[in-house]
Amino acid sequence: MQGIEKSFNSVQVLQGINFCLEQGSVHALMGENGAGKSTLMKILAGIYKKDKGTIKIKESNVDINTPKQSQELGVAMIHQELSPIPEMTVAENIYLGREPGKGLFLDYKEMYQQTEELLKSLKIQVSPRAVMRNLKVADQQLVEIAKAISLNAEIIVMDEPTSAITDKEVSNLFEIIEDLKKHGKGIIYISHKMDEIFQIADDITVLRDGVYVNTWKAKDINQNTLIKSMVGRELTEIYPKEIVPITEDMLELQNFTKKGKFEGINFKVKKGEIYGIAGLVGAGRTELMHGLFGLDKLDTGKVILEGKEVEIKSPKDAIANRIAYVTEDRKLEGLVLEMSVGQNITLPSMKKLSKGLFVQEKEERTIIKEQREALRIKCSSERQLVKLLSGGNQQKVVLAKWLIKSPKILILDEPTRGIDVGAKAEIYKLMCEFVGKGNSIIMISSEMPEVMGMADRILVLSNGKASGELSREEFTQEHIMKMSVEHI
Amino acid sequence: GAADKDAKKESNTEDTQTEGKVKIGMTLYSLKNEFTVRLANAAEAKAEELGIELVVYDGNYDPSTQISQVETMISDGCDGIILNPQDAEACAPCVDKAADAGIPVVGVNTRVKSDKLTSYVGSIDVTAGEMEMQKIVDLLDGKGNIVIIEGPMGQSAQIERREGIQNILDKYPDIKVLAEKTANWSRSEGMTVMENWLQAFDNIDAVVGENDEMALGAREAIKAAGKDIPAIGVDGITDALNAVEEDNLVASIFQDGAGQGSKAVEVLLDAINGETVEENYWIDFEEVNKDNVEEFKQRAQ
Amino acid sequence: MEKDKEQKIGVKTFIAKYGVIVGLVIIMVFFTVMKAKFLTVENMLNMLRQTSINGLLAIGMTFVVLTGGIDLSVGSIVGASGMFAALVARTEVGMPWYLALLVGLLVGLLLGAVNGVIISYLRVPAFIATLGMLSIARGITFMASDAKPVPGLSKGFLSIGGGSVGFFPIPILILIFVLIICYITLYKTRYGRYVFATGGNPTSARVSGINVKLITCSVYMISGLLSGLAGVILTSRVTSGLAQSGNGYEVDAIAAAVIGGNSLSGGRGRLWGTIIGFLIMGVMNNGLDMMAVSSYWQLVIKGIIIIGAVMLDSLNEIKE
Amino acid sequence: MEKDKEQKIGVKTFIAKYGVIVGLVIIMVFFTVMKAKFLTVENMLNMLRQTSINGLLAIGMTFVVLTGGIDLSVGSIVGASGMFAALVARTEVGMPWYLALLVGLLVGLLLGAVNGVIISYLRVPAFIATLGMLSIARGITFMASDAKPVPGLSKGFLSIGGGSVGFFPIPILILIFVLIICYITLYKTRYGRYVFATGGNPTSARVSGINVKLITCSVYMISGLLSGLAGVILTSRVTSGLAQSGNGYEVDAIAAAVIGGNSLSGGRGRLWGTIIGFLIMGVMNNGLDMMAVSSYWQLVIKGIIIIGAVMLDSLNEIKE
Ligand SMILES: Nc1ncnc2c1ncn2[C@@H]1O[C@H](COP(=O)(O)OP(=O)(O)OP(=O)(O)O)[C@@H](O)[C@H]1O
Ligand SMILES: Nc1ncnc2c1ncn2[C@@H]1O[C@H](COP(=O)(O)OP(=O)(O)OP(=O)(O)O)[C@@H](O)[C@H]1O
Ligand SMILES: [Mg+2]
Ligand SMILES: [Mg+2]
Repeated sequence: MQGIEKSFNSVQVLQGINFCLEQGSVHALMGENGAGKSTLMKILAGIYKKDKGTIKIKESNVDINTPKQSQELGVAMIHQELSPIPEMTVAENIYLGREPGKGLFLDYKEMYQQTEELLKSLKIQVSPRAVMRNLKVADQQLVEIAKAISLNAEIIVMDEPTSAITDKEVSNLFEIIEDLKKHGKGIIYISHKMDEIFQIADDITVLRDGVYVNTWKAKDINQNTLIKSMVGRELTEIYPKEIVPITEDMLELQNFTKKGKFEGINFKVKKGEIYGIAGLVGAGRTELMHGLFGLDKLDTGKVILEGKEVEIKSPKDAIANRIAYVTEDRKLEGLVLEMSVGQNITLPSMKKLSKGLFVQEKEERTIIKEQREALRIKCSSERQLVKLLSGGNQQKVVLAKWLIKSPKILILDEPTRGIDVGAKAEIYKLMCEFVGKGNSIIMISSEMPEVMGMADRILVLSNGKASGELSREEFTQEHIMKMSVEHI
Repeated sequence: GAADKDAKKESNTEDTQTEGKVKIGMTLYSLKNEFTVRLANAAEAKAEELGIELVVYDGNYDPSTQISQVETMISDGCDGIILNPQDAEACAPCVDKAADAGIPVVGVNTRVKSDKLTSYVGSIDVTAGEMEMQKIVDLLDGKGNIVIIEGPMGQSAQIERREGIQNILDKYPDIKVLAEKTANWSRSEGMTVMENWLQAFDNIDAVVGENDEMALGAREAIKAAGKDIPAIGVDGITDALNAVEEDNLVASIFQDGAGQGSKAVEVLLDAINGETVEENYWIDFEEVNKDNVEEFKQRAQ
Repeated sequence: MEKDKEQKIGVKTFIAKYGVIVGLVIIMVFFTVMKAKFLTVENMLNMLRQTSINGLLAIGMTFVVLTGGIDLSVGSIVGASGMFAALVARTEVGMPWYLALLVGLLVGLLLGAVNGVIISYLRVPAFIATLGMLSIARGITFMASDAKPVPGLSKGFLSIGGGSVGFFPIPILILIFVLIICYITLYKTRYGRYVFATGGNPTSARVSGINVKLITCSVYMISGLLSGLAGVILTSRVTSGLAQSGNGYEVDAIAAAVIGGNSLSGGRGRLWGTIIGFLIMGVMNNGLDMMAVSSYWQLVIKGIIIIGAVMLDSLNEIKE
Repeated sequence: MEKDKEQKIGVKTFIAKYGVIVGLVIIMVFFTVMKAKFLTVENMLNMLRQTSINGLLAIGMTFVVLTGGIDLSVGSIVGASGMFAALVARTEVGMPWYLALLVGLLVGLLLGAVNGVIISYLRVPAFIATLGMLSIARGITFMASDAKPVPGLSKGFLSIGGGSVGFFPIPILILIFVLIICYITLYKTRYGRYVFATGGNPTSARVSGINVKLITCSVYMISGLLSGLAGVILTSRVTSGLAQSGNGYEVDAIAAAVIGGNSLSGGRGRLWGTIIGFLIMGVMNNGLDMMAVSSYWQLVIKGIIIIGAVMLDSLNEIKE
């Protein structure tokens, strides 16, 4: 790809990008949120049309206008944001557009059998007949990976393929990637996780604000230089964990149970504490938080807040008790995509921002501006629709909308999914500041280093049951892994 | 008990002249306007008086619904059927189906085009159109500009009334039709159309409505515009009688719905009982004007 | 104990999944109790024949609704295709019945294709495009006959809607035939998958190489074609071409599809649901007429039945 | 050069964003050219007065559509509230006009609330719930009057629809008043934000602490209330309570909202679009009547105008 340019509504997003992928190698594409990585790849996949530039595949100039053309040229892509077709089964999703069958007719048996084999070969434990809608984000992502691989393409683009899956599946994916490399395929890999990049990438290209920065061999560059070239400044520490005084109890959960999801969960979170919850995909962490936040009905369970029992029947009650919840799936649960950045940020705070029934627009604008600056949300204006933001910036919007509520307890469910290193560090810093004021955080994360780096204590869930609680000095990766599989 | 019932049913279908209560069905093209409701009520009153059971069906302005209802009546074991068709052509299968089942059908109000019809009680809508148009012609001395507000396009009453209007218009070339449009028998639509015409033309001399509702709507528009353009309608509904009395409508062409309803029941019962009935019982349209409106008001009570 | 529990769950999920069927059964039982003659072979055939036209429209509507669209023009297409078929089927024209049928089908297909092109290629929302067509097709129908009925249709043509094969009225046989074809198309062919995919997530469908525009266009053609067929049957049943026929039929067709559990936002739906949907409508109309409920009460009761039948379907969701 | 390009983009994005306005202007220019009397103050007031009823319904419909719902019952609610208001407003009853108005509004609000509860709390799809209500409310209206008109309304009541304040017909003033209130409600209050959020993503809205069910319920109450108001105005305008009145009005109301660019799938919409939408419908009806176009051609032309006006809106999307 050479000299690629692209603009949306006369806003330049890509400017003279050069990118070259060699056969049998993994080429990482790096850059901050909104740098234009996904856009560049969508041009390759035929979803967007480039304004300028040339694309060559195997030395010949190609013209890509539709996804179909791209596929025919041997390009497959795992999309960052595209969701599957929710009402269809896993197999139907994987074989969509190229279903096995004779003539017009489908051969379901064949389709399910092929899917089963495919999933088995990729060590993905999902039933081919499961309806996509009922799968968790993590499993949906695995299915997307399976789909891209099953296309048998020469070039596979992976746009943040590991944003929702846990370490076990990640290492599984890396094995697959190694295998693909051996078969001479080229892989373009986008991720914000540094350790992953250095583990598998051969080459690294960095984009910044839609401009090409440079390309290196992975072995010729170290993490700090890479981060510097991406962010444009030095980042000294990734996990800026500060020791703040941990005082009395803030929140206690007693005997939280929801049949089939989790059972008999008890824990206490103290003021000033970051309480981590770890576990494998589907351990029930998200469900547990849904229960706490009043999104789902519990079978049993008591919430004690600062020594007083409170009743939380709906998110409204939770918010009234100054609990905030940054959800796991920002598009489904976090944002109203058709609303502007500003309106999303102030949505839960409408009451505070209005006099009587009327919204105080001046006040609202001030708060939005503050948040945009504090979290460095990249958007053309506060009136831009949030759906047009890059994934990372969307996540920041979700954070912003809760931070202005000045909650006492912040629940973070996979808070840094899809967020660039720079922003991650900012978020961690914000977390520290937040607990420094005597507040508490409950953090769910599938990124082991993150939980271990940030949490004061970790509760490990396994198959809906608590396997135990670890304090900071007990944190080791092996320990947590072992507890995660205890009840399976 | 059950056997008893069966026996009764048999006597009903096999030999209707015996003691079993006669059951008849009646389908009207609609039960959602005053005229047909009046017709149905009269039929019900008559049926009660004669001691027979009458089931009334609402055809909902749809011939195929009416056919379905006739099918339902046949499988329900009716002894006779009164048909007030939405469409003169399309409701013919109603008659055929009943005839095949050996059940007499008496048409009412609109004559269905079928030679198997046992008898017909009513009038011909063409006459109504002729009468109202003639009245306007006389009023304008054979010269002037009119607008016509039509019923739902394609409905038998609309087609025939329009035909009658045209018959008279053909005779008076000095009467000019400025505009014509359907207002679907509706007062508010009639009002809207008239408002727009009043904006467009300042030379309208009279309004011919194919029914009273639309004519009354037109009159509201005319009055609101501070003008006085005469209008005429058909049916003789209560509001129209009042309007004629108050000089709001020139006249209305009265259709004796109640008379048609009760007569139809009588004729049908005769036919069921095997008596010979005439092919047509004409119940003519009558003009309601300021002079005779009192009499009609009493009849409508 | 264990088994007991399982069975309980079984009943619950059955109602959850098949709520509308339960609704239909309740309605039928009610009418049977109230009116012995309701549940006779004769009356059931009668009811099915009456419902066959709405059935055809509802099946076409199901395709449309699955892609997240809506087709308000089916009633007008019934009118137009029926009228043109009638013009050809007049005895004086002397054409065989199948030519008239073909004309009806072609008119339906053509009008449906116009809908499809306007919606998928010119990107006009389906509601607007088909509302426009509702008006345009009706206007054309009026012009074709000057709003007058077209009677005197040939014997062969009349038997399409009026004839029987043995015991079975032809309209019912046509309905069953169409149902089978559509079932296969939706569930056994690639095309059917693409219809679901287009409704479920058009972007993903497009990325998977599906020609989303073509699929979108095609469902309106299917709906148009079936409306054309319905128009021919209706015309044959009422033995003449009527300019107003089919007026307002779109509401019943959409209602049948939605009662059956097809989501108007697309992607989620089921053909069997549509069948239950139009059966509920048919049984309701037939049963209420048989019970001789007054026409005002019929309106009230129909409203309650429509809501009630669907409520059974959503009851389980409420619990969750 | 630079500037030239910018301006070009300006015109393009203007058409893109305000395509329907361009559509409205084109239609108005056309009628003005064809019929000089079209663009007079008098006729414009006439047109606005006629359109005020559809306008009120369309405004209510906008709230509903913004939440991703639909309200098919507005026409029947117009009928019911108009009828009950008429029963109270008869001179022989001797009640003041505002009591009759209140009765109309309350009937509308009540029926709307029933819709709302069935949809949001009993989870029946809006299409079905309001279709049921369409039928039920009409049935009740017929029962209330036995299909007979209710004439003889009091002077005060008649001036609601027929009176003027100075130059301005009262229905137009009511419409403008309602528009201002609704504009403020939608864009300046917290409630408005919640309506948009509920339509855009109910789950996110719920997580943000919004009582999504209550909001959903409330929009049907607004729609019902405005339908009640429209019913009172209509009844007053035609000077008697009519059981059939409002029949089929839902189609025009939805059409106005959709022509204006409100997406039926919710979350995306604009009140000014609705205004343009009902103005287009009003101008079209008025202009065609003034040109004395035949009933058949009116149908065809109306269809084309509806599609054409919206097509301008979607043209830019096609290019992309
Ligand atoms: N359809 C669109 N319309 C307008 N702007 C867009 C559109 N898609 C992307 N953008 C903008 O283009 C820029 C690049 O976005 P892109 O999604 O390529 O970023 P990214 O590098 O993938 O970021 P992330 O790491 O957060 O996924 C962003 O500023 C985004 O707001
Ligand atoms: N939409 C759903 N429908 C049915 N079952 C679900 C759904 N979402 C989750 N589950 C089930 O609930 C259990 C817990 O899922 P949950 O999402 O809470 O896990 P998690 O620990 O948060 O995992 P993740 O890391 O993916 O967020 C899983 O066993 C899963 O099968
Ligand atoms: Mg991206
Ligand atoms: Mg989770």
